[in-house]
Order: sequence, then structure tokens, then C-alpha cells
Amino acid sequence: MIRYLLGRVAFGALILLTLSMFVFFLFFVAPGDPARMVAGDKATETQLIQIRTNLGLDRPIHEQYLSFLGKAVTGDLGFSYRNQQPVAKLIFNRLPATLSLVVGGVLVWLAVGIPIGIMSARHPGAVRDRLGQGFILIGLSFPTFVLGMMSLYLFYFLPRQSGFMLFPAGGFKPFLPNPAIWAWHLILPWTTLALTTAAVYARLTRGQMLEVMGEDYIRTARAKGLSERKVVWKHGMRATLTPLATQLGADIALLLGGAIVIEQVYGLQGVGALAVQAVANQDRPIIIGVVLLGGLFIVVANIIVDIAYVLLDPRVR
Amino acid sequence: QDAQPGGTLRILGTEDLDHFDPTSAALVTTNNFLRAVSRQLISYEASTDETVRITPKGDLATEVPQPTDDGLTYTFKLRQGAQWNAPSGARQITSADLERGFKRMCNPALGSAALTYYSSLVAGMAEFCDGFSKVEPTVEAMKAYIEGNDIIGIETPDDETVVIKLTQRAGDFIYMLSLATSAPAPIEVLDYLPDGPDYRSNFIASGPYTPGAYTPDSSLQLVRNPAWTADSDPLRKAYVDQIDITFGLTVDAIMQQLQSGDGDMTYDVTIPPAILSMLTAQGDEKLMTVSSGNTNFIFINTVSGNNNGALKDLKVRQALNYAVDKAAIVQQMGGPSIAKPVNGIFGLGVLGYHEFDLYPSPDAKGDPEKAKALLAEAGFPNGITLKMPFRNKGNEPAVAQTIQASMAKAGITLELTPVAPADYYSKFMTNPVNTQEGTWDIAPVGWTPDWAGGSARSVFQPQFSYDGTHQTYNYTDYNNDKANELGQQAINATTPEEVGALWAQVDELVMADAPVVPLIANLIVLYHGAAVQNFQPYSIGVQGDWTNVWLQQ
Amino acid sequence: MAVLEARHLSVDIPTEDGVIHAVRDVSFALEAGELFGIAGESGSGKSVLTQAILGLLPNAIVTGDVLFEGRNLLGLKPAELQSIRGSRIGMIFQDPMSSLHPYYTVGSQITEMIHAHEKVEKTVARRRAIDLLARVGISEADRRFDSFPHQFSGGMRQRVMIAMALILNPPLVIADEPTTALDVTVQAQIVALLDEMRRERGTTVVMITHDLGLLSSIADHVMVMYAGRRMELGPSSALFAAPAHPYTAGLLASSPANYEAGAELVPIPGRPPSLLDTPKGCVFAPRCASALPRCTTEAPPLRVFSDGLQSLCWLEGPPADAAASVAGIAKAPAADEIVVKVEGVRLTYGGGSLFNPGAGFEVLKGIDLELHRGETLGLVGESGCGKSTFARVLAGLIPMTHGKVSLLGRDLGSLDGRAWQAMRREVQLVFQNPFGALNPRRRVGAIIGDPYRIHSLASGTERKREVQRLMELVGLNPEHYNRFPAEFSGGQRQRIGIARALALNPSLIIYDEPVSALDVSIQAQVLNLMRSLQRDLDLTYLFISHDLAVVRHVCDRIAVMQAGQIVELADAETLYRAPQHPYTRTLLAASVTTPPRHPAAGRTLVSSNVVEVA
Amino acid sequence: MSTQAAIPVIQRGSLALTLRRLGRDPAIIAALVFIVLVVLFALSAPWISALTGHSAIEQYRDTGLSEMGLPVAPNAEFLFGTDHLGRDVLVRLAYGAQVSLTVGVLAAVVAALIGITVGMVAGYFGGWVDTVLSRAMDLVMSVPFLLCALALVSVFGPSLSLSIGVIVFFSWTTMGRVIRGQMMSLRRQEFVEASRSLGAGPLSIMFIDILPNLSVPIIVYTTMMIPGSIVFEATLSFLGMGIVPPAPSWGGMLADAAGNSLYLVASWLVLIPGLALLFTTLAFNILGDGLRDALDPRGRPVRRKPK
Ligand SMILES: Nc1ncnc2c1ncn2[C@@H]1O[C@H](COP(=O)(O)OP(=O)(O)OP(=O)(O)O)[C@@H](O)[C@H]1O
Ligand SMILES: Nc1ncnc2c1ncn2[C@@H]1O[C@H](COP(=O)(O)OP(=O)(O)OP(=O)(O)O)[C@@H](O)[C@H]1O
Ligand SMILES: [Mg+2]
Ligand SMILES: [Mg+2]
Repeated sequence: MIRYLLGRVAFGALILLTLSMFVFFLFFVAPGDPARMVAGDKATETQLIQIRTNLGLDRPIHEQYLSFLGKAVTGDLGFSYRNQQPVAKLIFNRLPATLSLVVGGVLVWLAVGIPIGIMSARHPGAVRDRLGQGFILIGLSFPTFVLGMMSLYLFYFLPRQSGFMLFPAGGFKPFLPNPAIWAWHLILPWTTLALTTAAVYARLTRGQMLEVMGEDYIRTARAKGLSERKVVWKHGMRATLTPLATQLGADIALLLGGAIVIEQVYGLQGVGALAVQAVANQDRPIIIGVVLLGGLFIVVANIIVDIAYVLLDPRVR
Repeated sequence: QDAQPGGTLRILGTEDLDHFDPTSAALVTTNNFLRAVSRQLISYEASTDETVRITPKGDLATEVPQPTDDGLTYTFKLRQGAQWNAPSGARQITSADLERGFKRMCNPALGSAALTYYSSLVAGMAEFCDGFSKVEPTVEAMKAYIEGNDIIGIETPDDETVVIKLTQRAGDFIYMLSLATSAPAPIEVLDYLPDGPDYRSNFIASGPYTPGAYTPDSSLQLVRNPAWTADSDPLRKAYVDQIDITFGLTVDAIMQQLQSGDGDMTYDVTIPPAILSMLTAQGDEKLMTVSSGNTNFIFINTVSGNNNGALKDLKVRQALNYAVDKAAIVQQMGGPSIAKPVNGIFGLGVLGYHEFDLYPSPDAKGDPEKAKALLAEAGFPNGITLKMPFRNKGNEPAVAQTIQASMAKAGITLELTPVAPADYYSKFMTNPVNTQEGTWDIAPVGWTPDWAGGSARSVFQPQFSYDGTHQTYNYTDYNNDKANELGQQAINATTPEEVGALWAQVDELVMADAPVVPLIANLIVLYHGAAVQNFQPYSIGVQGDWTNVWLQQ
Repeated sequence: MAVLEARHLSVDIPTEDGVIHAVRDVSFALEAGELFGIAGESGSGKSVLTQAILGLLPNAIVTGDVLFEGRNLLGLKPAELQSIRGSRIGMIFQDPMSSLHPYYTVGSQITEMIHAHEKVEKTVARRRAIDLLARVGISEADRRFDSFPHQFSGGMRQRVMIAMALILNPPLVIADEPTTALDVTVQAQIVALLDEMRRERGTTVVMITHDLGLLSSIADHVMVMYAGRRMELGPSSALFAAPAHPYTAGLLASSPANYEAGAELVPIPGRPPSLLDTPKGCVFAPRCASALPRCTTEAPPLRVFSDGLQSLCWLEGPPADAAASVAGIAKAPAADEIVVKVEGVRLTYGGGSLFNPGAGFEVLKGIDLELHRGETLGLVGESGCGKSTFARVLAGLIPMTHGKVSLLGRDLGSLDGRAWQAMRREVQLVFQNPFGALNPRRRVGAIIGDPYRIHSLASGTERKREVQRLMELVGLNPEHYNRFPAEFSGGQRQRIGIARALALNPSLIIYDEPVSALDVSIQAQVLNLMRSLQRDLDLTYLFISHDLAVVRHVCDRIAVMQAGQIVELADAETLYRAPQHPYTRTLLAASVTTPPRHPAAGRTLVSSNVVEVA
Repeated sequence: MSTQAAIPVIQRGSLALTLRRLGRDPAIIAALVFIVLVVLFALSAPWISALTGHSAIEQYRDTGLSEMGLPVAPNAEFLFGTDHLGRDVLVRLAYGAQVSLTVGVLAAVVAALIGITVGMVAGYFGGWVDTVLSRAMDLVMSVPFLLCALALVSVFGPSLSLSIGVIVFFSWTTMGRVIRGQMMSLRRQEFVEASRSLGAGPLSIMFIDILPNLSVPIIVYTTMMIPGSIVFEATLSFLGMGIVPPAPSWGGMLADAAGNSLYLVASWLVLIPGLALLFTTLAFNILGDGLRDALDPRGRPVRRKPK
């Protein structure tokens, strides 16, 4: 178990290493002169040279990479080209919004997706199943930003046109002074983020549940005289859980992508918005930092899922 | 209704400020920030009345002085009680601080974008700058130079008196003093690189507010400056306790939050035509238009060798002028109530603006035939292909595509390149190497005069005059000696009629060379949240004055 | 009084392809304390029948009456049914591997049953479960209580299932093929355990199986089903000694156990009908050796005989005993030529890999064997002892770790790639699973033609001709050249596999349990085919099986394998008569065969009435 | 046994049965019809352009825009209204369909090919080959793809081929994993052993024996990857990283509508391309689901044979 875990962590580290190389070298080949970005409009040639030395841009690429890596390990991701702020700090400042969005989104989608999947699976072919499947297909098909725009139009704009305020149009409010306001502002983003993914879960739950409900041990459970509720929610659910947990790990990548779009649509100042802005500004240290953070997020999530998998499935223990 | 002090004013914006340091601030929007945290010698009252708005008032100066010595000498008395929020405790702003502010403008590492206005006027300033340019760009060396050298034309007989001597008469000098770039500077700032991180974190405010928590690209908080007293400041009421500025939002989000009450005012947003027409239709009283003298035009790259240097040919540039459908752009911007076609370099409200059109077309819709003919004459019967970058933000893509569409009719193919807004000027247009290498052929740009009213000089000088050294915003080193001469006369002239007539001539001279294609003059539409009261535009910030609004609780 | 009585029970299952009439008009009654056997080939509706009784088939339409303790189970509300399930009627399912929930400990799965029906303390329930686990033969039950099913072997899991079914001491236990998935030795233990429990607690047991031998030794009454019908029902002794229904007789006749070694088996021809349509006459008529003309047009009557047998058949007298009349076929004695010589073959799985060096698992522990041309060598042994592995080594599919195999005198270890390729033609495999061994996405012609394709021996029409010749040889219709494997029955698929193996005229054909997935009636067809091919083509067979009766029937010599070693090797008859190794003896003891048939003395027809089939 | 009665046998996966299953579900028929219509619509873009007399990039400022520069709602001249530049939404939608479908199908097919190859190789050979390839897949799946896509596009500048490349790069792993999993179990099947024992080489086994057995996941997952690719492209365009204006793409049209809050006053600018996008992906998803159910009945609520 410990060995297994160490193996996963080592592989996670390898992934991050490769990822860092990928982005680092990607931006090395990118056109544009970072020194000029740092220096601003009226930089003289001497100033540019000075800045290049300061940033280490005159050193060979592998040296630059190694020094970057060395610092990155300690959490130092360098400084933004645009405002010379530490990248780690810039990202850190954006975390509350993104985490609020993502964590809430996950909760909403699990709370929506799994029950729908179960409902659908329990009555295969029935109207409820058809509805559930309809939800799944539509959810799967909705591009996040279209859904976002449409919900803004329907739940913010139209009510406001008729003079009342159903939901705010977005904007991030910190959790602390008033959690209610925080939540109220996040309801639309959460649902938008969650609906598309909830569909994935509903589908997965449904398929898994259908499969599980056909298993022999479910028949055994029924033959024991357990109530149908217990059969479904205890025996069925327990066996469905493992693949769901596994999927959750794989969806973290999806989630980050969704967060970028949602932050854009609802004007949330999260890491995703920072990334989009950094891309627009060609602020490479930030882009590298955000990509690495995203990678770290995914890697950690996957390790957690691996652990969960081991805990959930006695057969691999 | 009586003003209610207190509360937090929430301001929403897309982009972070360019600079904290008043000396180097260049963006119009930054003036609003500087209005709140710093004081100038001369400033304006924020007002909905256009004339009041552009009448200079004493800020640090007790009053607006009349020049003496045939208009060459200005003597200012500094207001007592105006203080620095210095680390050692509140301290009176002195005449030495004022002179130091002027000196810092010369800093070659990060000086003032408006430097040439001053250095060409203030006696001895050009020499001071020359000396400064040879100083090594280290904090110590720069500090030593500033402390050890003098600008001859600025005298400080005592702590509260400043005498400024000019090399020539200038009707607009008083206006120039309203710019934050010439604001006084406390001695402590010399210990930091101009506008460096240390400078920012140790910002010494003189206005009613001082920067608090700052998250670059994300948010900036302004809190009350304990060193500021209301009775020392006739222009700022400073009703609100705190100002929270949020950056990094999209225009949509800003407009939505503004309307939903999650924000009070905008920072750098042009209201999209769609919202505008909606608000207009609803008769929203919070809507307000102000003129800032802003114009949009296309700069033409006459420097690069692209297309065998086609754009160096006047005929081709004239063809471009004929080709553009300005009416379409007006329509794109939101219609005639928001924008107006212009044919010269000056915008509405600038003394010198007049109606003329050297490249006329019916209803300003462009004359593709004429353009084609000119192109053919110039040796491009089959049209020409030009590279045009544009800012990937707000209305710009739409305007770019509109230009593209109208140029296409004249056989001019535009290759559009979307550019990140932040990079457009500072990293793209203003990099002379890019211009020379021809990474762009034509580029839509905008210009707002640096100050209000008699500000033609601040349009002409930085963009259309060249004295041998490259100027940031004269991308192609355009020069016309005759225009320069007339401009000089206009600067020295005293009556508005004379000034206006001279600048009008300059305008026509420049347009005859067609270094640019003027597009439209904009009115700026302002909007604010429902809680905001006493929304009075501040003329050089082109936005409601943060220091004078109050919030309905 | 009958504990359970079914009257005119029918089960229809709607599916995509139409309604499956899985059970038709089945009636029976169980006396308290008896062991009631239900026999029949795969798909005859045994499981459906029992599951329908307990309402475990949610989609099925069940008609008729099922009386249990005076209540009609079919009319009960879900809650009432739930209270009966488990507490009054215990169920043991066929596959112990999949019938326990993989994520819960075995103990908790048993106590769950207690808690579902009784209000007891946790510790009490636990105590009871542990006691019973110990009783069913789980050693250290205390400790194993918290184990998960995957930590148990198949036999142990089946014990857990039994404990679970018995924990509430239900008056009725239904065991649906409780031993099919298990090794013969384990099978015997489980059956003995069930029997013991029954005797001890007076439980009535319904035992479903297709193993007639097993039933004959333990059942009090037996019901034989075919295509959803109850073909015959009666006291076990009478039924096995002298079956009244031709189907029962045919089943018994198909079993090799009832033959002299080497005798031609008498299979039931054809294959079971589709359950989608209901024939007018008797369902068995198309395959019936004693069919009368009316059989195909009129539904058969229910004949009740004096010795308690009831049979659904027009036949009034006993059906002919086909087995007795068939004589053994002479077979050429094996030649002296040695086809394969195996010396000290060892094989270790997973050893020396990058990740766990050294931690290998030795499957074959030094095997020596010789096969002579024309002979059939049987290889028997428990599941997992390495039979298939050995087959694979011989076929060159896995390299051995040590040892030497020479084929036709050439050492396989010394061959280069090209020679190997040629050598592959000499050894062919026929696999156990008639479904897995044929590529479901390729046509039969292409499958049988593969050897020609791979060895570039024939192509185009020539290949097709060859393939059709082979198809004819193994008794397949050559016109079915373009069909997919799914369009054939299990027995036919095995024929396809055999045809493919024959294509290259191999020196050795290895059969890896070729009939264990087939029903007895089909099994006999395939075994006959194998034998006739061997006789005609002078083939050498290595025949792997765990069914001693089958092995004895087809093999000249038998090797008994245990844990990767051959513990005994002898002539078939010698081994049978005088097993030397204790393991061989255990194996022999565990396999039960039906008693020999003898004419039904003094049986008379009591009544006969035509039953209307709804 | 030539006397055997001709008994109808259940042929799972036979074409007729599949078609019957597909044909029975009206949703699938509707989806198929819709897809065909969208393809026709895309193909007929030049023709629509000719018919309306409007080009995709020309601006109809007099009739297509209000004086304030606002787009006009659907009317007789502009059936789907105009966009913020007075361009005909109908014509742009048609040309945009070309982009969306091209990107969707091309990216899905290329990604599928890569995924199939890698998955087959990894699954067949196992061992270190599998370790390396699986880890590579894990790696790609651990990349925050939208972020990386943005970074890539920002470096190389937006273009259609880059969009496709980026989509392919981040989506082949889905197919790769599925195929690898299937391959792992197929390779253990006895029919593969049978081929091997006959002396068939890896290539022959992979392509002749195994590939046909992978047709179901290949068809199903390729179909299901199409909507994903379409949305991916639209998302890139929406974030301003798609194809360069004025060329129309559905994502770009939506971005235009969103960009200036335009959709609040001109809801058709969101509704038309948004619904086109939604229905197209929906149709492909329904088709994919339907194909899976029809080709691979395991996922369906058909009761298993208790065995
Ligand atoms: N849930 C179901 N849906 C559809 N058909 C079913 C279902 N369960 C069983 N069947 C069909 O009903 C028939 C009888 O099946 P059943 O399982 O009762 O056979 P069995 O006699 O138990 O066979 P085996 O010995 O293989 O267990 C078979 O043809 C089977 O395919
Ligand atoms: N590829 C493999 N890797 C590791 N162990 C294996 C492998 N294949 C088989 N084994 C193990 O080797 C042992 C022998 O397996 P084998 O399949 O030869 O048994 P068998 O006698 O044919 O059993 P059965 O009667 O169940 O077919 C078993 O314990 C099995 O788990
Ligand atoms: Mg069964
Ligand atoms: Mg085996």
C-alpha cells in the first residue's frame, strides 16, 4: 500500500516534470522578447541587456529550466512580466474564487448527477429513464459557455428586465463576511459548471447501476429478503461508487477547463481568468505557473482517487 | 438630498492601472486613481457643467496665478495643510517637493510620457534632462543626480512659493500643470526605482486616499489617507470611506454587476452599443455623455518597406483615406449621438477643430472608386494587401472588421491580427523595431488630449511632430516643418480665435500629407450604479470623480 | 402436507426478440424434509422457475399458483415477499464467485440477513454467523468473518452462501446448481454438507443441477425439464432406473459414464428449440428417437404410472435403451512412434519481472510425458493445477522456464523462428469455450481457412474448397461457409474449432476441456466425432478434462495432475480399477455416476390426460 | 446434422438487427436526419449565399443595422437576422457549419486513428510497451487541457489547423484507453490464442483477428468524440483563440454575441448559433448513444442470462 502510494506520487512528480518541460520549452520557442515586455516602452538596448541578464535569459535554455525548476520546487514560480509580482502570489490571490467555484460545482454535480443516474437505472425504459437520459444527453451536449450565456439571459437578464433580481450576474464575493451572498452569487456559475458534468455522472451512474443491478450478488441481496431500497442504495450503490470515484479523478481536468470558461462568462476573478488574461498579455511566467498548478491539481486529485480506489475496493487492498 | 459620507465605492475594470507613480502614468483612466491619492498644483472641479469642468482651479496652489513677465513667469503659493502621508508622519508639501516632481519627469529609466511639453517650455529643464540621460540607471545615481542638480527655471524662494520661468509664452501651460505627471514628489521616493514594487508598496499619498491592499491585475483598495484634511482641499470632498477597485473583469460582467448593484462605477469601460441603446431606450438617467476630445484614426506605417514601400507614397495613403467608410464606423460605435466622423487630427472640443474634408465622400461613406483610381495611379491597379493588427477587446474587432470590409471595396485587402489589448501600444505599436520591420502596415489607434480645452498641442506634438528623437506615439517619426512652425505660433498665441485658426491650418497641413486616416470623434458614455450620487465627471479622468461621489445607503 | 406446491406455473419473459416462454405449465409439490431435484439441460428453465417463485425476475410475467405455507407467493405484496425471502426460503446460487458482494465482508453479508428479519444485537448476530460458518467448515471462522469474498476460494464461498441460506433456519432451501462451478472434489464436499444440514435441520431442499449422476445419489424426487416443460417427475430411484420419458432416457444414454470404454455414444440428435415459439405438439418431438407421427401435431398427455412417475409423452411403454445396444468400436492400437516427448518441463509465471523480481509462481513443476502416434492421452486434475498451462507450453504459446519438449524428434528449444513457424503446423489446439475460441466477427469460412492463410498454403477457391471439405468432415453443412459463429450452437462451434485444428494435418491435437461447456446430449455428439476422426485420420490426441467419466471413455492412457505435477499415469482401465495415488482415489470417489438402467418391473399406467397448454 | 431444424438464432451485432434497433428509436432517426440536414446545410453554404445574395463577410450596413449600429432581428431579408456588423447570420451560420463539422469530424477521426493505434499496440504487446504508452496517456490526461490549448494557441497564433491539432492532441487518449482496455481482454481470448497457435504474427492478429472486434467501440467512440471536438473548437473560438475573424465559426459567432453584451438585446445571436451548436452536438451524442446501444447491447437494460 505504502509502496503503491509512493509509486503514484513518483509518477505524479514525473508528470509534473514533463509538463513543466513542455510549457517551458514551448515558451522558449515562442516568438517575442520577454525582456521588452518587462522593460516597457522606452527601454534602451542597455536596459534590455540588463534585464535579460537579470532574468537569466542569456543563459542556455537547459540552465534556465533547471533554475526555474529548482525554484518552482520551493514554490517560487518567478515574477510576472507585466507587473513584476511573484507569480505564486498572483495565483494564490485567485484561488478563493476558483476553489469556491470548483468545490461547489463538484458538490452540485454529484448531488444532481448521481440521483438522476440511479433513478434512470432503476426504471430502465420507463418515462423517468427517458427523462433522465434526455437530461444526460442535453447536459452532455451543452457547451459550457452557451449554457452560461443562456442562463444569464434567462435567470438574470429577463427577470431584471421585468424589474426584479432573481440571481446576480456573477462576480465573486468572498465567503467570509457573508456566506449567503457568496453562495447567491455562485449559484448560476455552479449550476452552469455542474449541469454539463452532472450529465456525465448521471450517465456513468446509470450505466454502472444497470450493470451492477444485473450482477448475481444483487440477486443474492434480493433473495435475502432485503428491501428494494436497501438493495439499491446499499448493495447497488456500494458497487457503483468505485468507478464513480475513478471518474471523478479523470474529470478534474475537465473541471479546470470548465472553470476557465465559467470564470470568463460570469466575470469571476479566478485562476482561469488569470490564465486567459495572462495568455492575452503573453505573460509567460503566469501561464507556466497556472498550467503547472492545474497539473498539480490533477495529479493530486488522481492520487487521492487512487487512494480512494484502494480504500473502496477491498480486492485491490 | 444631503451627502451621506461613508461606505465603500466599488469600481469595476478590465485592466490594471499602468502606473502608480504619477510621473509615469500615461493612461487616461489612471488619472482617476491619481486624483484620489495625489494632488496637483492645478486641477479642475468635477462637474456636469462642461465649462466649469474645464476651468483650471488651484489644487495645491492657493489660486490660479496670472503670468507675469510677458507671460513667461508663473508664481504659485502652496496651500498650507496639504500634507504627505510620509512614513515619519504627516508632513507639509513644500515647493522643493514640487521641483522634485518636475525633475523626476526627466528620469530616463521611467520618466514622463508628457515630458516634451514641459522640457520645451520650462527654462533649464531640457538641460536637466540631458544630464539625467547620462546617469546610470541605479537608484543611488539617480537620487544623487536629482538632489545635486537644479532646473534653472524653477525657483523655490521659500517652502510655500514656487516660481516657474518659461522659455516662451504658452497659453496652455496652466492646463499642463493639471497633469499628474508634474505632481510634487516627496523625498522618500528617490530611494526606489520609479514605480518599482518598492515604490508601490511604500506609496506616499497626498490625496484623500492611499493605496491599501493591492493584488495586481485583480484588485486595489484605497483607504483613507490620515494625513489628508478636508479643509486643505477645495476640490475633493472624499465622502466615501474606502474605494475598492476590481480589475480583470469582462465588459459584460462589469455591466451586469453594475446593473445588479454589485458595483458602483466603471474603471475603464466603454459601454457597449447594445447596452447603450438599451439604456437609452429605457431612459436611464444614470447615463451621461462627456466629450474628451477623443478621436479614433488609423496610423499608417510609412517607415517599413512592405509592398515596396507603398505606404510611403502619398497617393496610396490618400487612397486609404478615400476608402474608409466612416459612417459605418459611426454606426458601429452606436450611432450619431455617440460618434461623429472626423477628417482631421483634432477631436470635438479641442480648440482648432473645424469642419473640413480633404478626401470627401458622400455621407462620409467612403469613395472606393476614387481610392481605386489613386491606387492605380500609384502603381497598384490590382489592389494591395496590408497588415492591420487590432486590439482584441470591446468594439475594436468590430471596428477592424468594418474597416476591412470598406477597404475591401477599394481593392485593399486587410490581413487582421488580433492583439492582446495590453500589448497593443506598449509592446507592439510603440516598439520602433516592429514598425520598421513592418509587423504592421496600418493600425487603428485612438488619442485623447492630455488635458482639457486648449489641448491641441497635446494632440499634435506627441503624434505629429519630430525633432530628431523618436517620440513614443509618433510611430513613424512623421514631420512637417510648416505645421511645426504654425503650431509653435499657435502655442504662443493668446486669443482663442487666433489659437483656433492657427491649429485649424495645422490640421489641414497634416492631413494633406495623410499620415493617418481620421475615423471618428467619440463622446464618452458614462454610467454608474444606482447607489452613486453626485456623479460629477472629472475632466481629465473622463469619469465620475471618485472623490466627490457619495453612496446612498 | 406439501411445503411448496407449484400449480401450472408458467413464466414468460419479454425480450427484444420476442417473448421467451421460459417455463410452461409446470406443477410439482415438495414434501417436508425431502430433497427435490430438478434436472435438465442448460436453458431448460430450471433457474427461471425457481427465481420466479421468489419473485426475483422483475420483468417476467408469472402465471399459475405457488403455494408456500398456505400462501400463494405470486400474489404477495413486495413487503410480504421480502419477509419470506431468506427467512422462510433460503437461496443458494450457482456461481459462488459472483453471488457474494465483493465489497462487503462475508460476515457482514451473513449478519445482514439476520438483521433484515430479526431484531438482534450486533454481537449476537455475529456470534451466530461465526458458529454457522464454523459448522459449514470454514476454519478459524472467527477470523475469517471479516474477510472479503475474494480472499476465499470458490468452495469456501459456496460454504458461505450455504451458511447464509441456512442462518435463519428456513424450512425450504433452494440450491440452484450449487456445485457446477466447483471442482469435483469440492463438489462432493458441498453436496455432502447440504445433505448433512438437511438431515440435521429437517430442511426441505430443492436442488437444481444438470448432473444426473449427482441427483441419482441424493434426491428423493426428481423433475426433468426440457425447454420449459416438465418432461418427467417422480421418485428418483424409479426415474433413473427406468425413465418413462424418451428425453430422460436420451440424457442418460448420452452420458459416457454408462458405456463401456470406447463404445460409440448415443447422443440426442439436434439441439434444444428456441423458446420463442410454442410448437403444437411435443417440444421434444424433433429430437425424439421414439417420436410418433402425432407427437409433432398434438400436445402430449400427462401419463401417471404406478411407481409414481409422471411423464409428458404419448409413449405408454418405456423408451428404448439405446446405450445398451451399441457395441464398442474397434480402434487401431497406438503405434510406437513417439510424437511428443516432454522432459522435466517447468514453468514459472511472473518470476523475475522488473517490478517483483523473484516472486514467481511455479505452475508446472517438472512434467515428463510421452505421446505415441494414434493414442489419446487424458490429462485430469483440479482446476488451477496447470493443465491448460501445460497445453499452452506444448503448443508453443508460452515459453517454458526449464525442460525439453521434442516434437517428432526435434527439440523445440533449438528451433529458429522459421522452423518454429513450420512446427506450429504440427500441434493444434481445440479450446474449452466454444464461444471464446472463435472470432465472433469473422465468418466461419475465414476462421477455418485461417491455417491456409497464415501458412500461405491455399487461397481463393482452392482454400474455399479445402474449408468446405473440412466442414463436411466434421459434420457441418458446407453451405454455412459464410455464417458467423454466433449463428451456430455450442456443439457446432466445437466442430468448427476441430475443423480448424485439422486443417494442417497436425501430428498432435490438444483438446483443452472441449466438452465441459456443453450439455450432455451435445457432448456425446462431439465426443463421437472426435473418436471417429481419430480412427479415420490416425490422429494423436492430448485430452484435457476434469470429468473422469469422459476421460475414461475416450482415452487410452490417463495422466493425473496435481499442483503442477503428474502424480499418476496409467492405462485408462488400470487407473480406474486400481488407482495408486491417493489423489486419484479422491477424484474417483468424488465423481458419482447414475446407476445402471434396468427394465421397470411392474410399472403400469395409472392415468393419462391431455393437459391444455395455455 | 443436416436434419437439424432451422431454428431462428439470435444474432447479436448483425447488421439487420442493429438497423432494426436503430430504426426503432425515433430519437436516433431524428438525430440522423438532423445531422444529414446540418451537413447539407454546410455544403449548401455557397448556394445559400447566392440565394440570399449575401456573402458571409460582407456588412449590410443600411438594411442590416439600425442607425445606432444594432443588429436587426430576423426578417424577410435576413431570415436569421444580422450580427453586430450587419452580416447575414444565416449565411454565416452555413459557413460556420463547415468549420464546425470539419473540425469536429476531422479532429475526431484523426484522434481516433491515433488512439486506436496506440491503444492496440499498448494492449497487444503489454509489458513495458504498455507501461510506456499508458503512462503517456496518463500524462496527456493529466494536462489541464484547456489551459494548455490556450497557451499553445497564444504561442503559435490562432489558426484552423492548430485548433484541430490541439483538439487531437488532447482527445486521442479517450479512444486510446478504451481500445487498450478492450485489447487487453481480447488478446486473452481463446480465438487469439488459436491464431497464435496457428502461427499468426502480431500484425495479422491485430488487424485480422482483433480489429474487427473493436469496430463497436471504434464507431461509438469516434461518433462520441465528434461533438466533443465541435464544442472544443467553439470554446477556443469563444475564448478568442479559434479561427481569425472575419471567417465565421459557430464559437466565434457566439463570442461576438457575448463580447459586447450584444446577446442581451439581440438574443437571436446567441440562440441561433447556440442552438445550432447544441442540436448538432446533441444529435451526435444521441447517435453515439444509439449506436452503442444497438451495437453493444450490454449497456442496455436487457436482462442478462443468469449463468
Ligand atoms: N432475465 C431473462 N431475460 C430473458 N431471457 C431469460 C432471462 N433469464 C433466463 N432467460 C432465458 O430463459 C431460458 C431458461 O433459462 P434458465 O436460466 O432458467 O435455464 P437453466 O435451466 O437454469 O439453464 P442453466 O443450466 O444454463 O442454468 C433460457 O433460454 C434463457 O436464455
Ligand atoms: N498468465 C498467467 N499469469 C500468472 N498465473 C497464471 C497465468 N495463467 C494461469 N495462471 C495460474 O496458473 C495456474 C494454472 O492455471 P491453468 O489455467 O493451467 O489451470 P488448469 O488446470 O487449466 O485449470 P482449469 O481447470 O480451471 O482450466 C492457476 O493457478 C492460474 O491462476
Ligand atoms: Mg440456471
Ligand atoms: Mg484450463
